[in-house]
Order: sequence, then C-alpha cells, then structure tokens
Amino acid sequence: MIIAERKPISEIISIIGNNKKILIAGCRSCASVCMAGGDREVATLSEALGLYSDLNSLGWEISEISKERQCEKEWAREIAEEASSADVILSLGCGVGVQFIQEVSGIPVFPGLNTSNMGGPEEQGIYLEKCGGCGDCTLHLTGGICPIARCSKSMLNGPCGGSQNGKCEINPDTQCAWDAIYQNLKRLNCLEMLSEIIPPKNWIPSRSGGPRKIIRKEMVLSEDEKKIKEGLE
Amino acid sequence: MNDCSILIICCEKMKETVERASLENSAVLALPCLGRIDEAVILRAFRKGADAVIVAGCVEGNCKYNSGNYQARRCVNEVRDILEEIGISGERLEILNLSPNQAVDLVNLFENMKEVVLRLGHPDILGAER
Amino acid sequence: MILIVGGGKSSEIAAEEVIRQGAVPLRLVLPEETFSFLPDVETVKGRLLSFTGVQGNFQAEIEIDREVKKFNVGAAVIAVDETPKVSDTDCITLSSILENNYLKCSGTIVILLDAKKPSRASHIVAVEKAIEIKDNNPDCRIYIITPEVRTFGLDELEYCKAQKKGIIFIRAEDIKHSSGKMKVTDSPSGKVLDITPDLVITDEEQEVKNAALWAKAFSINLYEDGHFRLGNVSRGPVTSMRNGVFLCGTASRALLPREMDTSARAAATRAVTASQTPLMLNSAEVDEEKCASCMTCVRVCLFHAPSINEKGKSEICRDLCQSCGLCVNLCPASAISFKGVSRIELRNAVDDVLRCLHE
Amino acid sequence: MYEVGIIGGGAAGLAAALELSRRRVSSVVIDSDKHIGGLSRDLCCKANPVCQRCDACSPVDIRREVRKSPFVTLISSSDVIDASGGPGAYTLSLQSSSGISEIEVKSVIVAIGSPTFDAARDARYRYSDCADVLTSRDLETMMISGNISVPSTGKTPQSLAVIQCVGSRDAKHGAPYCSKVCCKYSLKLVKRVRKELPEIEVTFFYRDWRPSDREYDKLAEYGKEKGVHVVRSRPAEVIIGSRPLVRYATVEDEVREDPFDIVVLAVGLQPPQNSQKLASSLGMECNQYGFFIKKGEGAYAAGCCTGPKDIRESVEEGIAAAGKAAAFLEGLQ
Repeated sequence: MIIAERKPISEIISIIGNNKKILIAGCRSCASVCMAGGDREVATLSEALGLYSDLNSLGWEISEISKERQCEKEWAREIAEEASSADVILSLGCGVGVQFIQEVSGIPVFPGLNTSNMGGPEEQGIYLEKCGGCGDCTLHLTGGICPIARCSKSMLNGPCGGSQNGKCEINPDTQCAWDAIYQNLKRLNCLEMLSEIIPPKNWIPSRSGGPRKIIRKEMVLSEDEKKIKEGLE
Repeated sequence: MNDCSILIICCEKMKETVERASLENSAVLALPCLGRIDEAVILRAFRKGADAVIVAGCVEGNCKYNSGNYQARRCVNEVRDILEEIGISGERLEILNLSPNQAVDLVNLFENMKEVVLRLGHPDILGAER
Repeated sequence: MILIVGGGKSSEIAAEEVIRQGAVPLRLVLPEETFSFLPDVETVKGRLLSFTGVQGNFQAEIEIDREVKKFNVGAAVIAVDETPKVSDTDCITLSSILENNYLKCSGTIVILLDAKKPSRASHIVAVEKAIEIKDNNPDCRIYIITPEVRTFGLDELEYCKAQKKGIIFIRAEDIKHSSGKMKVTDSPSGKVLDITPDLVITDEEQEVKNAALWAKAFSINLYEDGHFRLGNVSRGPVTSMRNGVFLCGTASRALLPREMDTSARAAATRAVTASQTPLMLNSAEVDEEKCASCMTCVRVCLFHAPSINEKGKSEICRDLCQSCGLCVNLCPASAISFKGVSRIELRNAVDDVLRCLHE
Repeated sequence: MYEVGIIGGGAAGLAAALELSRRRVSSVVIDSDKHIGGLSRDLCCKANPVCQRCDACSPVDIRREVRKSPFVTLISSSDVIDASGGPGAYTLSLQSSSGISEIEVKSVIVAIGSPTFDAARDARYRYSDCADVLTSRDLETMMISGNISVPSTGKTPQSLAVIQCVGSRDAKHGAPYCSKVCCKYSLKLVKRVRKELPEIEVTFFYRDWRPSDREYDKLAEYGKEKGVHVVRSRPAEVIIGSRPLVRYATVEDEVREDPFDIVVLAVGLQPPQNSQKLASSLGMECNQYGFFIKKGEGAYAAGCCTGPKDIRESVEEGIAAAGKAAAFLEGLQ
C-alpha cells in the first residue's frame, strides 16, 4: 500500500493561510490503513483546526467528508461537489488523491499528508518501505528482498561494507538489505545465487525515465463507445 | 477566578471513585473503558471551554479490558503534541492511573491542576459558552 | 450444565462441588490424559474444537473419537493441573515415590529440591516423605538440599518436626552431582560438603501439557511460561479474561493442596452462579462498506472478537466482544460502533457535560 | 430473619455476602468495627506503576457492589457475643452501643479474620520505645496519606530496613507457623516505596524467601538492583539511637550494626481471639492455635480465621463458603 504521514499541524495551518471555509476530505483505503487519513484522523484534524480557529477567533468553518478512494474520478467529483460552499479542500488522501480532486475541483486542493513510499506494516503502527517502483523487478535474483528500495545506496551486488551486525551505516535502526538477502538465501539454502553478478540495471522504466503510463489495451473503450456512454450524438 | 472548569474523563469502574471524591466545579464523563477515548474527544473538550482535562483510568495492568489505559496514555501524549502546536500548554491535560482505594491521588492532582489553570488563565476560546 | 476441563485433582474437587451445588458437571479430559474415575460425574474423553456463546448459554463442540458432539453449557471451569515434566535424570523423582513407598532404604538419602519451576507443594511433600522414611529406619541419614525451604503456613510445623528428628537441611546455591558423588557449598556458611548418597530423590519441573490447545479453544491467553493467564484483579478472583470461563487449578496459579481445594470450590461456585445469570453485552458492529480491512481491530482486541470474514471485511463475534470500545476508537475508517459510544454520541456527550458545567 | 448470618465484614465475609446476593439469598454481615472492611481496608495500591496484583483493590470493589445489593444488610460496630441453635436455625446475640439484640439465621459463615501480630510484644525490636520502628501496617497508612517521612524527624527517609518473620515462625510468641503472606507482601510494598522514593536504600532481612505464585527468584533478582540489599539473617535486636540500629549476624558469622532511617517489621497473622468460645457455640472446632477447622454443615468458616492467607485466597474461600451455604439452604427446603 502507499504509506503516508500527516503533516505537522503548524504546517497545515500555514498552508491554509487565511481561507475561512475548509472541507477536510478523508480517504478510506491506503491512507486509512496506515492510520494517516481515515475518518478518525479527519475528525481529529477537524477538532484541532476548530480549536485553533476558536483560539485565535479566525471563525473557520470546517466540514468533513470521507470516500472509499480519492483516486477515482467519480469519487473525486463527489468530493468537489460537496465543497461547493468551501474556500479550500484539505485532502487527507495520498498525493494521488489530491491531484485527482484538483482536476475536477474549482477551488484549490491542499495536501494534508506527506506521501512517502510503497510498503507495509512491520507491526501495528510501524510502516516499512518495501518497493521503490523501479519498473523492472529483479526480486527473483535477490532472495525476495529488494536492494533498490531497502538498501540506502541501492547496491546491486553485495553489501557496501559499511554495515555493522546487520544494520545500515546510514541509519542504525534500518536493516542492511544485503544482510537480509544473505539470511534469506541461507534460509532457502540457495546461497550460490550470491555468486552471480547482477548486470547494470536498465533505469528507463523507473521514475528517472520520466513519468510512466501503464496501458491495459483490452480494457480501453473505443471512441464511439465513449461517445454513447457520455450521450453525445 | 474560581470558575475554572475541569473535565474528568474516566472509565466505568472509576466512575464511583471519581464521584465519591466530589470535586467541585468539575464535570465527569464516564465511558465503558478509557480505550474508547480518541484525540477528537479531548480536543472537543478544550474547544467547548474546558480549562483542563484529567483522564482518570485504572492502574496499568488492572484494566478490566487490559489495554484501555495503555491506549489512553498514547492518546494523551498525541493530544499533548497537537495542543503544543496549536498554542495551548500541554500541562492542561493529565492522565492519572487510579485504583479504587487511592482517591487521594485524584484529589491531589485536581488541586495542582487548579493551580495550573490559575497560573495559565483561561484559553480564550471564542466558541465556548462562558 | 457446567463444563469442567482437566483430569487432575482440581477438576475432581470442582466437579464434586458443582454436584453439591445442584448443577450437572460435564468433565472433559484429553484422550491421552489419565484421569481418576468419579462415580456420578460424566467424564468425556475428547478434544474441544470450539467454545462459542455467552455466559449462561455456551455451545461446546467436542470431538469424541472422530465424532463431533455439541453440548450446551452455562459456564466453564478450566481446572487443568500442571504435570511433572519427564526428566531425563537417572535419579528418582518426588512424584514417583509417592505411590510406591521406598521405605526400606538405608544409608544416606539426599532429597534435592532445586528444580527451576517446581510445584508449590514440592517442599512440604519432600519434608513429609523424609519424616516417614526417618520413622521407619531411624539409622539412615537424610539430607534435604534446597536454595530456600518453602514450607508455607502450618506446614512450618512439619519442617520443625523434621529438624527435631535429625533431618539435615542444607541451603545450597551450586550443587555438583556426578557419578555418585555430590559436592555441595552451603550458602550461609560457605563450607563445602562432600556427600556420597545411596539414593537421590529430586523434584521435577512442572509444565502444562497442551495449554495452547485449551487456550485456543476457549480463546483466552497464556503467560510466556505456558500457564493460563489469570483475569486482571479488577475482574475478580478465579476469573479468566473471558466472561463465564473460570480458572482454577495449578495450570493458572501455583497452589498448595488446601489452596487448590479452595480455588476449585470457588471456581465451581462462581460457575454455578454465572450459569444462572446470563450476561447480555451489546456487542460492537462493523459497517462493512466503510471497513478498510486494515486489521487494526483484529490486532488490538485482546478477546479475539474481531476477525476478517470471507468477504474480506472485519466481523465482530457477538459472544467474545466485551463492548469495551477500543476497536471503535482505533478503527481508522470509523466503521465499528455500538450504541452509546459512536462518534456523534460521544461528541454530544462532551458538549452536554461541559454545557451543564458552565451553568 | 435472614438466610445467612456472616460474622465479620472483611474481604472473605463481604465476598461471601456478594456471592449469596448474586444467588438472591439474603444475608446479614455483622462487623465489630465502625467501618466495614476488616484488615484489607487500609491497604494502598502497590502499582509501581504497573499493577503488581496485590489484590488490595478487590475487597474495595466487592464492598462497593455489596453496598448496592438489596440482599445484604450491613450491621457495623456490634460484636457477636453468643450464638445458639443448630444447622438451619441459629440465633446470634449481638452486643452494640444500643444494647443486646438477637438475630435468627438459618446458616452462619464465620469470617472474623485474624489480627496482625502486635509488634510491641516482641521486645527485641523496641517497637513501643522508638518512633522510627514501624510495622508494615503503619507504613501502609503513611503510604495512603501520600507522604512518606521519618516519624521522628519528618524528613524523607534515605534508608529503610525490612525485617521479615516478626511474630511468625516464632514459637516463643505463640506463632511457630509461617504466615505465608509477609514475603510476597513485603517485596511489593518495598517496590511501591521505591517508586515513590527511587533513590532510597533498602535492606531485606529474610530467613526463607517464600513467594506466592511462581516468583521463586524474584527477591534475588531484585537484590541485584542498585540500592537493594538482601541479607539472609534474622536480626537479633534493634538498638535505639538517633537512628535505629539493626544488630544482626551476617552470613560470614560477623556481627554488624547498621543504622537505618526507618525499620519496618513485617508482622505476621495471629489466630483470632476467643475463637474457641464462638466455635463451640456454633458446633465447630479450632485447631491448637485457635484457627477454625472447616468441617460440618450449617456453619462454615472462611478467610484468615481458618489460617493465615492472602486476600485472593480469603475472597475465594468466602465465595466457596457462600456456595456451600447456598447449597445447604436449598437442601433445607
């Protein structure tokens, strides 16, 4: 899932600036699962901003809405319609959600979260990055652990020699990916895979090759179907 | 300045201990268990004019549902950070682990909570009915 | 009917007490477990598959030699006792000499009581057995070696009697015992004693067999050392963390024989009372299309009530839910709620409480 | 006319009354003290800060539920001076400030508990002459009031001595048995004190470590902590000075005298007074020390009056006695 974290409230307050009517939009998929942008966090943020506005008598009017996912045009449109009387929408969805609502909304949409990475919960409340989205997956070569996402230097062949007892030199509580790869391969007893040299990676399909568009051909409607669907002549 | 209002949020088991201590101009909100409190409830209390909030629950390890007071402690720490960011001093919020025969702790905490409110004054909340 | 689990002494006392209180006990013992026969108690040998329902109206599914039967019981008493761990040491164990009495032995006898997790009564049993042996052949020398002499309450008098009869107690820290020779350093004085014992009797470490199986069936939790976790003090004595399921016996707490009797009778009494007073708690409900199936509720609930159903959404089992509200608070999608603590009701409650405070 | 008469309103008595009220059986609790609650009434919570399962709060919960129950009548500050009749029809004669009165009951539960050893009787520890020598109950009341101070000087104590087995395992003072609870109780009390005063120096004088549950090596473990000393010896006496000196023989057989700010005596449990008279009037027996023997129908005993035990076991025994009484009453009909 996409892991995100709520922005500090002081930053949110400075983003809102002197807008008066705010709609806080929650999202019930990834943002909820990583406890950053679900209904609960929307309620907390709305109370906090309400308290702030009462404290400084700014007279903000805060309303809340929450949809299954913000990254669908239909739901984004519903949120935009709900915000007819608002000055600004504060979206607690991930970065994708903010942009979807902005496309269909006449008023500015501000991000409430800092979207971080793709990963999963290590345990309740602790989320760990697992995939860097490089577009050319070689997990089969490294015992199911991705060095690109989980090694600070994205080394392709073996640890950088700076890790002490399994911990990365850059951040002591980050596990060294190559140490984990070694343990995993040992567990699967195919350590000999470590001796094969992984060739240099083709980075075009990754983010540094420009924004990516994935197309599933048999799912794309033809032009006349779209016309009929939208009721044009 | 004796009209400082302090809200005590407690769990069902501690309701009698808190009411028996009969603290003047304080309101008691009893919930099935402290685990039910989330940040919005406490922020709402401050928004509605509470000068201080005491979250009183069972002693850790003795909660009837076992994790109510641990969760309440995490929630109180979280709200304290939010309050600091908003500009309300974190001292106005306190969690107290109480046992039925230790009502004296609640009275002591209530006393020095009143001193905190006297020292800090009212957070001038527009929306609160004064 | 009251379900009593376990084959040891506690379950006997509990069953007898349930009969005396006018209820019908059903005693469940695992197939491979040995148990003592009780005349008017229906004892069933089988495996408990599931235990659902609420206090006053439980349904127990028991697999008796590959045929599943359903029993309707009012309450349950887990009266499992811990059993001695099969130790590989060659010396004789305390529990083994209880039945057949080794009274004819002579020479020096050493009773070694230094097991890590012995039973609470092992010291008084050792002292009484030592007195018995000393009475029958006064010329033998008996040593009892233990870090602490734990003879509780009135058993202290047995300890004094044993000392008067000349049984030597050594409080020892490290004991080297190899091939018939024993080197013991007496911890208070630090002197080293060399003993060549003719017979060594040791006490055994206790363990609870298939505790995980019972815990899973009753959905109650265990301590790390495999004993049943007691209900917190605020839930009252002899309780577990689940309403209607009561705990006695040495699998939950270390007990002396008299304490075991009291605990078993108290559990039986509480069970009979509980079966007559059904308990209806309003359980939490999940609003399925709001649920993000993030499993937070499954992780935080100690009573194993929420689980993810086949539709991939969370579902809360009505019988296990204690309506404490923890999942209602933590659910990120606010999908879980029950009467009285939904988000809006709580918001209004705060408003009313503070409004009337200002009047 | 009540179904069950409970003599003594301590942990066991109230637990029995509560269990009977759950079965809709009416009972009367007669307590000699002005406040119902018995020995477990003035115990502080030993959480440090996590609950140590000292069970001090369970009698408080029980007392609150009993007060709400319509089936239980509480009579305080009145003594049962005599009892007569047999199983099914007992008459208890009560003496209180307003004179003598009679109560008819069908069954009796004796739960008069047992007093703690009066430390003044053991002259070696000079409890009556020195203000800084306290019993564990005095320290308890000091803990409840919230300020722990040296009685003679009023300052916070820096060092504390705990002497175990005072008034138990002591044939000279009529208590050769072991009171079973002081070991576990003292360790929890000391941990609670050190939560309040983290840098206090504590010395344990114990003879045998007899824990409850499976805490076999807890004292040795706690002894390793900074500021905690565990000495296996029975102190000979306490010498009065500006600070009380504890005189004891160490493991290496040398005699030492250490000064402490406070000396706490872990007092044991004594048999209930004049239990013989009450027992014979109810057709029950006592053992040679005066503890009740649990036998027979109609009249039952529960709590510390049947032997020294901790709160949890007393409450369990109260519940068991209530169960027996309820079963006996059903048999009557």
